Amino acid sequence: MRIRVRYFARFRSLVGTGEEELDVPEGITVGALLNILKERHPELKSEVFAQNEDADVNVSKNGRYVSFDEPLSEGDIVALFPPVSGG
Amino acid sequence: MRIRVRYFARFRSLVGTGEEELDVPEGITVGALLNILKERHPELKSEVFAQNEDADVNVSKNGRYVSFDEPLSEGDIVALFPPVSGG
Amino acid sequence: MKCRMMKESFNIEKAIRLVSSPKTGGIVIFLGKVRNESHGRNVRMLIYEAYEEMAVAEMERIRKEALEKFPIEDMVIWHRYGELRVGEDTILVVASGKHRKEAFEACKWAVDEVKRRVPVWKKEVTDEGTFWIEGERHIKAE
Amino acid sequence: MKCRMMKESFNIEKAIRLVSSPKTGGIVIFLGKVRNESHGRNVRMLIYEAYEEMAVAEMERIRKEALEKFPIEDMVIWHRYGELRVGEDTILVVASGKHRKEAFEACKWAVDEVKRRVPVWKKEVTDEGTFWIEGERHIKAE
Repeated sequence: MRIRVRYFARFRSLVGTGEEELDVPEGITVGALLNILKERHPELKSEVFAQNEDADVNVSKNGRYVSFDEPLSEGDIVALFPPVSGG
Repeated sequence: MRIRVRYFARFRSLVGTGEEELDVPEGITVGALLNILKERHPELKSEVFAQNEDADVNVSKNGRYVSFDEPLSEGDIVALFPPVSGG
Repeated sequence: MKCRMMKESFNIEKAIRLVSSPKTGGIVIFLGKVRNESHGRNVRMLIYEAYEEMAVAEMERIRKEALEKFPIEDMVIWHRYGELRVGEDTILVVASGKHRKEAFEACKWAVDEVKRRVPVWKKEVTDEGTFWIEGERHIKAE
Repeated sequence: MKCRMMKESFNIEKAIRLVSSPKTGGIVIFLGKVRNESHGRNVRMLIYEAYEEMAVAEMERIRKEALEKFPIEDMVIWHRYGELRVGEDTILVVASGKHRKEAFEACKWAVDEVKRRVPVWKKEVTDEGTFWIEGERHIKAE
């Protein structure tokens, strides 16, 4: 199935693009997608992709925060971004 | 000595004036002045003139809150008013 | 003028400029308004009476105390008096700081102090008559 | 529009009108500004990047949660993005209530939530170079 991945802020600079389309296995989870993305973009390897206080990645699916075990479907938009700093 | 007494809000309505001048004994305290004012204006008698939570009088001298044992001097302006309700 | 009693409505942008500097990171504002209900009564209008000279002096003391008590940058305290209709502004307290925490605390503290100390009295004109408000008490006015 | 990402500066009077009703007794406003100093560095400018669609959706969720969590009347959350100079406004949160207590609490809570959840990132352009701000971390940008 085909999904879209978006990168923001420093991740966009690291990866060198703000958006890409990817073919991924049916029903893949966010966590599995992150592993694929680390292989595809070695510059992401040093980033701590975890779900705890030390994590420096946030993931959203279709504009909502999701956990790493969230399954994906055809056409989903997944965004990867660092801890936020608005305000 | 001569002092000025000012009344505000409901006390002004009770007494019927916003201001009066009075001759009082040299060095009189605020507390003693209040007794004089209660004699002079019987309509003030039912007001609780005390320095506690139940009090319904505030007293200022020359624009600052003072306690009942504050001594007065020639030309002082004493104001009597109910608990405030600004904001 | 950072502490004022006034009849005219507030210019909030101006109050913000009065407390802003290049060091300012956060500004907290409290704006009071006349609301249409008080203790179950339908309010038509408020009439604020003030001991004006003392009110301004007391607001200046509150401002000075706030600047000593909290690590804020500056503060404005304005209060209106006279006849104010439902929806009109009554009080404005603006606190600026490098960070938001102290600005929130100082603003809240100053509003409480104004309500406790500044010699201003509210008369509520309601459908059931006119009442003097004295602290927590409501007393029917003639 | 009660939740917005915008380039232009805030019209605070308009934001106040958006949350005001005849029931409103108190309005608490937080206004963030670009300040000239950050962690000892002299700041020249901030560049805010946003995931705009999600940012607006997240602000709408925060507003909805605030209206459920606190007995307030209404709330506005606006955030700017793009290049902002020292002294310019960055964020505006306005909470209206019958009483001030809940308006203070809701405003403070919403500002904290925006800073924690809304996908907006700050790049600080300082005398010592440009830094991405990620939560508490500062990372030198190329």
